[in-house]
Amino acid sequence: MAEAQLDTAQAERKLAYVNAITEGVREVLLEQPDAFVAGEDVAGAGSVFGYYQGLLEQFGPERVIDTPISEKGIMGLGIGAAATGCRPIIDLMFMDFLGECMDEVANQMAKMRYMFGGHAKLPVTVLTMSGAGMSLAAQHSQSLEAWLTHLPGLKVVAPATPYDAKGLIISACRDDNPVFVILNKLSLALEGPVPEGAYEVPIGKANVIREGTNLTIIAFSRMVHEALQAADQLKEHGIDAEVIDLRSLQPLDTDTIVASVKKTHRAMIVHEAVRFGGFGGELAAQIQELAFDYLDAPIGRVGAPFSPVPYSPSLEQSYMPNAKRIVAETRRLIGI
Amino acid sequence: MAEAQLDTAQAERKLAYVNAITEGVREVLLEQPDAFVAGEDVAGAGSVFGYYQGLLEQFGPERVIDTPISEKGIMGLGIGAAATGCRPIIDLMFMDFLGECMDEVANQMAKMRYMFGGHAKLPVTVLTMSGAGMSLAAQHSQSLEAWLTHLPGLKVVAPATPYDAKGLIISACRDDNPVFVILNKLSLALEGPVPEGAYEVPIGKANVIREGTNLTIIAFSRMVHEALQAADQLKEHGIDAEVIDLRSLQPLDTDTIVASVKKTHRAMIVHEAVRFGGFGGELAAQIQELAFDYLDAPIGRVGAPFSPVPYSPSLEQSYMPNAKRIVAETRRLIGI
Amino acid sequence: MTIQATDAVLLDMHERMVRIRIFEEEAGKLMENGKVPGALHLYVGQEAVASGVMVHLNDDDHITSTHRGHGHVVAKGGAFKEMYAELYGKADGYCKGRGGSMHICNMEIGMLGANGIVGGGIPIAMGAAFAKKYRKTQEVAVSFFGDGASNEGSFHEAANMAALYKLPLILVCENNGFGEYTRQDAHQAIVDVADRAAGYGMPGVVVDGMDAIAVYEAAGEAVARARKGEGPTLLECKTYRYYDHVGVRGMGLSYRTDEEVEHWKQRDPITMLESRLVEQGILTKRKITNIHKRIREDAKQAIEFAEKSPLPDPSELLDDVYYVQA
Amino acid sequence: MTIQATDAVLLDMHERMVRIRIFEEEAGKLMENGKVPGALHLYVGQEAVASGVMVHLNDDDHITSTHRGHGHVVAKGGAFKEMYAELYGKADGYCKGRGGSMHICNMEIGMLGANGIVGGGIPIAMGAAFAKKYRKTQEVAVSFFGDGASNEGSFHEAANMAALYKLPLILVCENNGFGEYTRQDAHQAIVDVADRAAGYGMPGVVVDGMDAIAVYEAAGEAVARARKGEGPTLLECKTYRYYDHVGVRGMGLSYRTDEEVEHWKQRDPITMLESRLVEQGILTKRKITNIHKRIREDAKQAIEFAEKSPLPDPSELLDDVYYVQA
Ligand SMILES: Cc1ncc(C[n+]2csc(CCOP(=O)(O)OP(=O)(O)O)c2C)c(N)n1
Ligand SMILES: Cc1ncc(C[n+]2csc(CCOP(=O)(O)OP(=O)(O)O)c2C)c(N)n1
Ligand SMILES: [Mg+2]
Ligand SMILES: [Mg+2]
Repeated sequence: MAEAQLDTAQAERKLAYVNAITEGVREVLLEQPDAFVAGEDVAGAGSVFGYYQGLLEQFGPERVIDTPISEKGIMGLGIGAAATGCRPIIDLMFMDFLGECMDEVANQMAKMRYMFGGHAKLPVTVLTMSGAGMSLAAQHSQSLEAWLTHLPGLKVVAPATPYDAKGLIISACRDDNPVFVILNKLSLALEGPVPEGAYEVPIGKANVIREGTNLTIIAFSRMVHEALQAADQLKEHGIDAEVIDLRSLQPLDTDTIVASVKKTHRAMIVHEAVRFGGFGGELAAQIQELAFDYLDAPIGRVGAPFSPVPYSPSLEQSYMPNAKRIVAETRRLIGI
Repeated sequence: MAEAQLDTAQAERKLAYVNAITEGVREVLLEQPDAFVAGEDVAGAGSVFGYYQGLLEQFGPERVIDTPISEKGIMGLGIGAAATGCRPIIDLMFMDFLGECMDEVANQMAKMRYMFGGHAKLPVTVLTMSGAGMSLAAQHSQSLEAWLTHLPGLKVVAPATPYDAKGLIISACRDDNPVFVILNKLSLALEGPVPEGAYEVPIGKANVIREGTNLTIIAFSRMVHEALQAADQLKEHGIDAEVIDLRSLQPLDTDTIVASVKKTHRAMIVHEAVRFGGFGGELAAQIQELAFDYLDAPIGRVGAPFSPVPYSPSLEQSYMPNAKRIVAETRRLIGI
Repeated sequence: MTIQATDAVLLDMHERMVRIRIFEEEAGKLMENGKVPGALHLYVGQEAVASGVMVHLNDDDHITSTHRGHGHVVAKGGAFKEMYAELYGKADGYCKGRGGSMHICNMEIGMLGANGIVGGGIPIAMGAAFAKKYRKTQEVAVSFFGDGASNEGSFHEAANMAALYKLPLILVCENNGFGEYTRQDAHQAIVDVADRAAGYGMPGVVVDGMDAIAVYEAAGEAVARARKGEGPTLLECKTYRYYDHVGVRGMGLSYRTDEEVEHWKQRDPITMLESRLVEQGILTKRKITNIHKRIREDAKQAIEFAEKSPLPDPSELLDDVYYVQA
Repeated sequence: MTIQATDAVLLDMHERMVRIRIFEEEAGKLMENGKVPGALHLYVGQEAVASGVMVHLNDDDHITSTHRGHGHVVAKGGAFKEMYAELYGKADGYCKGRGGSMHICNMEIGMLGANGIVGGGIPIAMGAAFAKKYRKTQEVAVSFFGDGASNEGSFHEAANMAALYKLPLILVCENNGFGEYTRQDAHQAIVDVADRAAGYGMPGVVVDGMDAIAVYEAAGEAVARARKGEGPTLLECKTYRYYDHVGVRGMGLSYRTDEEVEHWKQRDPITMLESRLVEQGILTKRKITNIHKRIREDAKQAIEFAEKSPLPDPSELLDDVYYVQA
């Protein structure tokens, strides 16, 4: 069912995001004998988030592998094995741990093919968990996609729904390039339709999930749901917002974004990461360049304020972007 | 001579960028007994770039310390020593090696004060070398400031001139926060006026180094000189460009940038880093938001294309942003 | 030439151990009852390690800790009130509610912070030890970390540098047999983490981490060595955590047997020390009961304090990102 | 139960060593004459290591290398033409001019790349070894790295994992006494890097890296062990680089004495092997001269090839960032 154009509406069965991840990985392990999962507590525990549970039993310890707490080693394992014929699925438990293996990611994984003049192929997929909201504080709550999207050689996707989580994992693992699949911890229990069997969600295609006429809200990962809520609320203020779920950050579906903004004349970008220096800057820069004459208002950006993620619920709640802030920021920028 | 408002024109003496770095560090070691320099080959060799030469002889091996090749260890040394009363100057030989110590930088150094509720002070300065142009290929030529500017808790400066190199190093080392001083390897031989003795270049203040009326070029580090050349060339096309040398990326002197763009109505951002996901995105996003009604053309961005830095001179030359590309991109955007 | 624990030291260690035990039991209850947010990694079972090491330290000796950090804070002299308040995410917490369980710290007593990054504290402690040598003090730094952390590059780099510079650092590996749910033999092919010491050129010592006196003696030698300028020691303490990796019952995985847990509880560090104290006539059973009662009461009051402490005001969200000159 | 080097093996090693020596001498000249850009880290002096290990390997055995990688590429069977072309940054280079000296590779002969990051190749070789075991082959992976690299976290993490999973990996530490300009005793407090092996649960072996036969024997055991599924070995080869850290004369620093260099040259690996070959009647002096001449001629022709090869076309700048399905 490669490149299936399954209509989400068709899929009757509902599944939680966490289980959609499991299914995606299971499909890959079923179809690709050279694929295996390696990471900290992925086998016996089935990941601390539970999304590999059952895979050890189904595929055995040779294909679902617990590793030491050695992120450089784990990432190196993925790179070396991918360069020599395997298709590793590497689990980086929390995205916050990227710092521990950023050399392997940035200087080896992303660049190897290019530095080698095209004489290497690296079909490695990294699954990692981002996001705040569980009082896990500054070192277990970050959204660091901006580090990755700045790295030629990597692909980066960030599913917002169970459907996309499964489909993007399958696409990522079938891709012959390194792909980061950024998951979101507050979304784990989120339910949505998920077809059985293998299907792909194309990497590089954004999804217009709500049509609208006079504002484009661009979001990804969990912020998509906040954007949808904001769109509902904005209706009361006479704003009919289109919502784009990017799904893929690299490659970026600039065409879909620009076409929408040319139609709506306004854009609001939302991500959970710190606003300053975040991926939203790239989006805003591209939009203003490519749709300059169409813009009726400055492009807005909603992101986290410029601080580490705080622990206390009272602070964390006011730290995280949400529908309310999207609405407020939209109203401020548009002046209504 | 704190916060000296030394006029660069006053300073007769010329010094190369590499020697200005040495002088900056020397002044700090002279004035601060708790300051020391630690890094790979900083003592015996005086750095592979030569900018610590003479310091070992002057200050002895207790204050100029060669370390093992252990970037995590070195950064940890800086953090731990800073938190307990020293004022370390840490040398990270190539900025490309950030990946080896990104956890220490992002999760410890940047966040410690905040996570500890303000009960820690980290007066640590990191000197590191960025930039391409010497055929050092993908792992020794990068400009990765965008990883750092996205991290609340860090300050980030990038001097373009010998004067600023010395002054910003002194300001950085007197600051009680972690500061990254991003140096540039192609600039090492660049000469410019440098006063004797200690002086500060304020962190967070941009420098309007060329006044102009109908375009603002915003650059930092070596690209400032390309921007100046471009400004000269643009004159022939009827464009009178103002050039801003940011000097400090975090904190960012938004006021100076926005005031200039409101005056010139056009902006062109230049950095050596990969354009996609680079710091230019943040700049463009802020400018279009804060000067929306003043813009007569889309904000342009010149940066490196989306690939690792290539080795071959023929490729590297066409990879690196330069005056010619700034001119071409300006003309394309403005339509002249 | 072992350092003998005096009666006063035994009492001191006992006090610290009971304080840790009670702090953690109450913290576990708070978590189970949904009173505190986030993730707590409880130290129960490992009390002898923190206490046996910490009795050798002064406030100007620095330690770094781990995600399982409460025990180290308590043993270093942390106050229940500010600790519970921090777990609650309250304004009176040690970190004003910004850090929580995994970042709890107290610079005044030389507690350089728990750390959410496995191995993250080790290079920092090495840096603190470097500063101590640089400033020509007699102070030492101690880094606590787990068996799992000994596989991180940060351990390796910091250990090598500590040995190279002969820093006053004690690397205390609390080998509780697991990194999360992964048993030691599934994360390293060695039995004694202390075997790694030789590869750096420092002594490696294995000690029974359930026996406070054994820890005290071994740590005493390591600390003395460090104070004398003779360099670092890797001290491995074999121990066990009674509760799950996170919280009390955690994810409910069956990665170890009840028998195994019971087996270790037979050698409970507090019970063992108390037997010794009674045997030697240093304490009576009744006095021991009173100590527990007093500390339980402390905890109760501290929890009340934490309950009443206000949540941090969102207007302060951006404070303390940077140091700002007053 | 050492593996004895046959005459054919001795000749093979000799050929590889002379090829490395001549390749590097010519490369050094090119750099001094400004013919090639960037930074070359020459391997001269260390030839016995690459050659003594590589004679045990087949094309499907993988190696990773370092910034000082030419010797490994040559010994693994790399062609002078494509190698010089790469140093020139030409289109016919192994990496089409994109990688240069520090990233030279050849996947067809199992050469997984030089690496500009010190220690960067070690986890990658471990990953290759993992794949070999996963695919149930008899192949091995070898990672070459320096004494300086043994202080990087990447060494530690990869070594631990290799031992844990009993991977067919040989960790070859070429201890040339320096990391750049820093002497070994200024970067680690140990003399033998091999002492680190015990801390991972693998054998550590020290061998005279100037003696090709000694390297051959020790590597043979390590490779045999790996092929039999008995796990990794840390093989430390004591060696020396004749030229500066970078290029021939480098920065002109006085970090070592001429006497020291001369002392090592007394035990030149090629001279020593050639004496042996002559003694044993395997080669005559004249044949040796001819071998050198032939290889020098090869180098000359390859350099001409590289000179003539076109520079890569800037229009290809963005090719190969990603794999694109044909
Ligand atoms: C760099 C990093 N990797 C992984 C984790 C997730 N994690 C938290 S605790 C833990 C286990 C640590 O084991 P150990 O060091 O033995 O300490 P213990 O929990 O047994 O006290 C892991 C893997 C982390 N916090 N940081
Ligand atoms: C991560 C990293 N840190 C530092 C460097 C700079 N550097 C290049 S070679 C080198 C010395 C390496 O020493 P060693 O591993 O002993 O290899 P040798 O040069 O002696 O062959 C250093 C520090 C680097 N390339 N990568
Ligand atoms: Mg443990
Ligand atoms: Mg060396």
